[in-house]
Amino acid sequence: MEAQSTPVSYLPIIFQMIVALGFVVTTMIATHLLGPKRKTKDKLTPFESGIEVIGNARQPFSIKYFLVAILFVLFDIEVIFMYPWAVNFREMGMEGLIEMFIFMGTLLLGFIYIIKKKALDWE
Amino acid sequence: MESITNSIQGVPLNHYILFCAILFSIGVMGVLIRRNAIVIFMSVELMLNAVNLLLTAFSVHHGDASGQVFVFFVMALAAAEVAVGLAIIVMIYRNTSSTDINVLNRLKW
Amino acid sequence: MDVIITISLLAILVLYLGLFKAAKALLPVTLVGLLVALGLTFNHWDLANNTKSIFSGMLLFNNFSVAFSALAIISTFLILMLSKDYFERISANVAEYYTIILFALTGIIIIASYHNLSMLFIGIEIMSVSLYILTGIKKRDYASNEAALKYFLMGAFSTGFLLFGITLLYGASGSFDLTEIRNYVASSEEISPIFYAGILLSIIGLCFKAGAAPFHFWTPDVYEGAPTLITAFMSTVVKTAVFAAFLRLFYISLSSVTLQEFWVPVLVVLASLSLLIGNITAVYQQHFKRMLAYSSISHVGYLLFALIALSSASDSAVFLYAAAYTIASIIAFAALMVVQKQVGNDSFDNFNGLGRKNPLLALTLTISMLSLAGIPLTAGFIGKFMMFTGALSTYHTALTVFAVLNAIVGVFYYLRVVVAMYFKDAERNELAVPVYFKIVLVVSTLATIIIGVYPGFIADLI
Amino acid sequence: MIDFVWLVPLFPLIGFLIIGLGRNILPKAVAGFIGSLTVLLSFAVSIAIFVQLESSAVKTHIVPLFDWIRAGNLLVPFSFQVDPLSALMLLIVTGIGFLIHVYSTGYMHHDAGFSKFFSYLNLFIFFMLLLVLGSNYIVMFIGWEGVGLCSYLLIGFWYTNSAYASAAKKAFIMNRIGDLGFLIGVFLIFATFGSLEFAQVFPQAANLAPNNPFLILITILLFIGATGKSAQIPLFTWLPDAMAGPTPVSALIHAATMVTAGIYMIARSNILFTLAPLTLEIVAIIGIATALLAATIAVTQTDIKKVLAYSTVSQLGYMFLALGVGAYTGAMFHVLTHAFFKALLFLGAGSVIHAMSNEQDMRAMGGLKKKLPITFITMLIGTIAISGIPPFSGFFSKDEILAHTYQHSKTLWVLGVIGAMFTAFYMFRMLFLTFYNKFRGTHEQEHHLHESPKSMTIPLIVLAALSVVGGFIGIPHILGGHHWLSQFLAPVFYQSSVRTGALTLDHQTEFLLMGVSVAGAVIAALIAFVKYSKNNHVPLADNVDRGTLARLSYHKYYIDEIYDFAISKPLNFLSGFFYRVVDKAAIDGVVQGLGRATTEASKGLRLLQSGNIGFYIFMMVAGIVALLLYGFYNI
Repeated sequence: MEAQSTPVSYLPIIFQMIVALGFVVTTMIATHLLGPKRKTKDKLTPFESGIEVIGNARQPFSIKYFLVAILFVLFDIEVIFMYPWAVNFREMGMEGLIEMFIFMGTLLLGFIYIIKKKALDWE
Repeated sequence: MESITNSIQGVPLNHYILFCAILFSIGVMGVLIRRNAIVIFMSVELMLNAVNLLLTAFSVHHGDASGQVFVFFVMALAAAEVAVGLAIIVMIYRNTSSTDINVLNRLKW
Repeated sequence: MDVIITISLLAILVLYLGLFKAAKALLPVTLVGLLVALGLTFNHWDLANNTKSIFSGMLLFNNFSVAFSALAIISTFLILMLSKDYFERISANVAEYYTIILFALTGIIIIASYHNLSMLFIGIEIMSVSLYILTGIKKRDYASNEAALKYFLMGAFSTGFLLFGITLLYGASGSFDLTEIRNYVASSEEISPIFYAGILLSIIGLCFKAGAAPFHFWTPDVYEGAPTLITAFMSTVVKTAVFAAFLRLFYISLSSVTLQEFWVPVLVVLASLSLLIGNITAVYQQHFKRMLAYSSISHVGYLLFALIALSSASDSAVFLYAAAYTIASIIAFAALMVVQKQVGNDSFDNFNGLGRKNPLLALTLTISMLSLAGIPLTAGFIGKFMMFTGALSTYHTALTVFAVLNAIVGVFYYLRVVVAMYFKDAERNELAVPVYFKIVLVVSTLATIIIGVYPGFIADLI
Repeated sequence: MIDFVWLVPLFPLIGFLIIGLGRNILPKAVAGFIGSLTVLLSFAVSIAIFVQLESSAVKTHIVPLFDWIRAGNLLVPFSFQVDPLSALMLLIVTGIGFLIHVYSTGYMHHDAGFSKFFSYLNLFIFFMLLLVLGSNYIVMFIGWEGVGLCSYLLIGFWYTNSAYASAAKKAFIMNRIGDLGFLIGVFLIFATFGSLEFAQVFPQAANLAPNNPFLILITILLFIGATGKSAQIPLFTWLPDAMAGPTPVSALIHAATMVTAGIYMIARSNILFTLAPLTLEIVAIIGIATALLAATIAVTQTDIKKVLAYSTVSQLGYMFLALGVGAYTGAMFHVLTHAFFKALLFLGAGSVIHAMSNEQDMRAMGGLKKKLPITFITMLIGTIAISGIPPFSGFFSKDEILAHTYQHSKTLWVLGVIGAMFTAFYMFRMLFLTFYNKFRGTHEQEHHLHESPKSMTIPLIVLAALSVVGGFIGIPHILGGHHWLSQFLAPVFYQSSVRTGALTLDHQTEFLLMGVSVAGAVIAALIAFVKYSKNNHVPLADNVDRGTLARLSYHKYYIDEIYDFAISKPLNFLSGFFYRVVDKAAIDGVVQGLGRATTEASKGLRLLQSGNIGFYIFMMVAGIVALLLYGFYNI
């Protein structure tokens, strides 16, 4: 049942790698080339009365970013469950629709909870 | 398109298994060697992704969609784990200003 | 299925009660909800035991599931009785704690009734993720932090193995369904090596969750660091559930003779290691809680006996043992909470003279220790007895002898606290035991003795 | 009445619950009354059962209560078996138990833990009754464990004294070692016969050929269990230490009832042992060795209770000897008579200790004959009985054992007679040291001397009467008796007696044997009389070197000269050697060494738990790799 394995079989993988790596490399080179470059000394010094930068850029950032990011991931990932449902939407019919509403309703309950807990309030 | 799908099915299953096992082992090694909790956690995610890939491969091999649906579950639960895990790591960081796992060894014996 | 839905809805209800500041109602609503769920569980009781699977074969709520779900719900009920005023001392987010416990319970009921490996994974993850949170709820407490991180990192790590195992089982058999997997084993002439690897990796994953040696390293630290109430939950309900899962997978899918020849030796090694490490290490402990943690490892060893001697009697053996262990542990943890709260430290010396000042507490704790040690006329004896006879009927004589030796070591450290309570005097004040605690103590003690004297009514349940 | 046999253990259980729950409320008198009454009721029921059984044609009745454990092919009912053996034990346990309860109301009267004591005592009776009534090994095991637990609680009753508490622990640990053997034996019985019911195991066993390896293994394991509970070599050292408990406890648990559980168990399983002659041989050798070892130790002890304790160990050794030579009836006979006179002696000793304001050292006693007349007379009876002088009860039982031993092996018989002589010697030594000559205690003690209250003396008198007449139920044929006991117990031992055959000694030999053992006992008693009464010899203080002093007495008494040279000196040496080296160093050393090894292992093993997550994960991965390798090696 298994087809004969030939080097050609791996071609798609190579394609995918070329595309993935190529995209990254191309965009990086492109931005580098396309962006205007005016290197003067003044550009690199702090602006006007700005203070000298101390330390590096990896400073602790507000926990709010973390919270929002995590919440985003959580709700975002739930969307994958809609793919199989969407594919089978026709076969599942009305029942499937109701079930999806229940699913979304549960998510909504979670969302309401988050809002009530003021997790998304920026200040 | 058709020929690409056909030719990719020409890759024997063993290669997938081997590849995923190697990927999984890389994750295990990462967990073993690293001391930063976040990096360890990333290695665990690598292990999970190796499994996801294998599941998909099996799913295609058996012509059975349930393997791929399982992948969705794994991803969703991994996301939940990420949320909780990062929260725990943040909590630790606030108390000890470190994410080094070796700092935490007060509970022992 | 209605049980699972009821408990998850109950969890959401409690969550929203917390949002609307109904702090007083949280515990009563949770308890009442659990009782409703318990009633619904028994509704699934089927004398003929020919239950059909639900959710397109995802779950199978048969008598086995009913028994284990009921045990989980009852123990959660008892543990939550101890939670009055407990969470309030930790932080204001009380509702969330109840919610998460209920979510964990949902996961547990799923793994007591799964019929598809994907459900096993989902149930275990729901349970574990909830527990990671619960372990760390004391945000300022260093020990709680450390326990949470240890549990989380190692738990996530072991999840990877469980998942890999499930994947390999799927890859070999082409299905996640337990019956399908059994059919695969029965029909194929030569079982694929990846199937064997899958079995091993699943064993590893489940043994981690149960805390069997050598995957036990998280247990003592996490049990010690976690808030005591959560430790009680983890070491009783969770452990029971994992064993239900274990038994289900092995009994339905992997019980063919050729497969048993493969995995029984592995489990024999794990069981002996667990017995040895758990019992020996517990001897030296000076703190009650940590002693219980180590002893829980040894109990995993005894529970593994039921798998080693897999037969139709295994489920009632595991159930009896788990019930005995759970109830006795609840008493122990309740006593521990009283002592910890009022003395601040749980070293054995702090139990000195308790027999004189708190006779009820001391008596119930004594009976619980006797039960854990497996002294006759308590539930623990019946559990051990069934495990040992099972192992002997499959000719694991050496293992049984080893286990009985270990049981003797167990008597030694379990009686330490009894000796401290009755045979050592100390100037101490009477500890205040709240009414809720008294109810739990008395009910659990009665249950221990009733099961010990007349185990039939519970052993015949499955 | 037999169908109501469950009443027998029920009464003490009720007593335990009432006294236990109300121990802070009930006045002492009420607690004592309830405790004694419940046992009396059990005794009454036991008598009724006994009478009914005696007249009934069917000798074995099984009274099921409920199905206890059911799992797969295993069914363990919670049921009682009433047959001559258990009926006899019922009478001993409840009868002597009742007397000791009554005695305790007097003895423990001043103790703060009076009610607690009675609740434990009742609980003990309950478990002991379970032990003898159980119709399968599991119910027996429950009783077995339960009496061990009560013994532990009662030895450590005065737990404020740390030596007493550690004595309790020692007893518990040694018992557990024995229990381990017993439990594994029981499991093996299940594995071999598929059942644990006596009524199903024994007929199956009777069909097996002798020397079946499984049977030998099972019987050896059971015997290990018996050595723990009945204080035989190598697990006997807990019993002398167990004297830390109150004296009634020593009388009830450590003389009359619990320590005979091992003998009961072997007698119950007699068919298994009969078919394993190798084990029987071991039992006999261990029995006689224990009897001699304990007897030689008893000779130099100065604590009155220690003498009795070693004497108990020694007498238990005789019972095992009887079992070992196949004289099951003889063993049970000795259990019965020993229960009478040893309980009597312990209670008498308790009465002395009571009068002496808790002094137990015989060197501080002497001359108590006048002050404690009832105690003296009863103890005298007990001493004569245990020494085997006719027509007191000990004579008949000991004689039966020795006769069977003679038939089995002449060497064992010689050793047995020597042991009997020792017994007579140290018992009379104790009697003379305590009751004869002048009082050696302090003035204050002398002032306090008084005969014990009625509640204590009446049990003494009853037991003394039983010690006198108790032997008449087993008068051998050559003395014109019918040996009623042997006929009564015959159904229980039927399968064994078919195989071993009856006593085949001719009358002349039998008379000769009797004569030799009686003469030996009388001579030993006389030596004791001369040494301790006539010549007023008092054992020396602990810190004096015995060897040189023995030489001093060489010039004073001619009889003592020979005695000291031939017997006493080697004896002192042997006794000291056994006590110090065998008892204290070797056996205690091993027991404590095992405990210490476990603790050390624990200390080392816990270091694995380093607290470091990296290490944990490493160990886990190592475990996983090892497991994978092992798993695939297994395919």
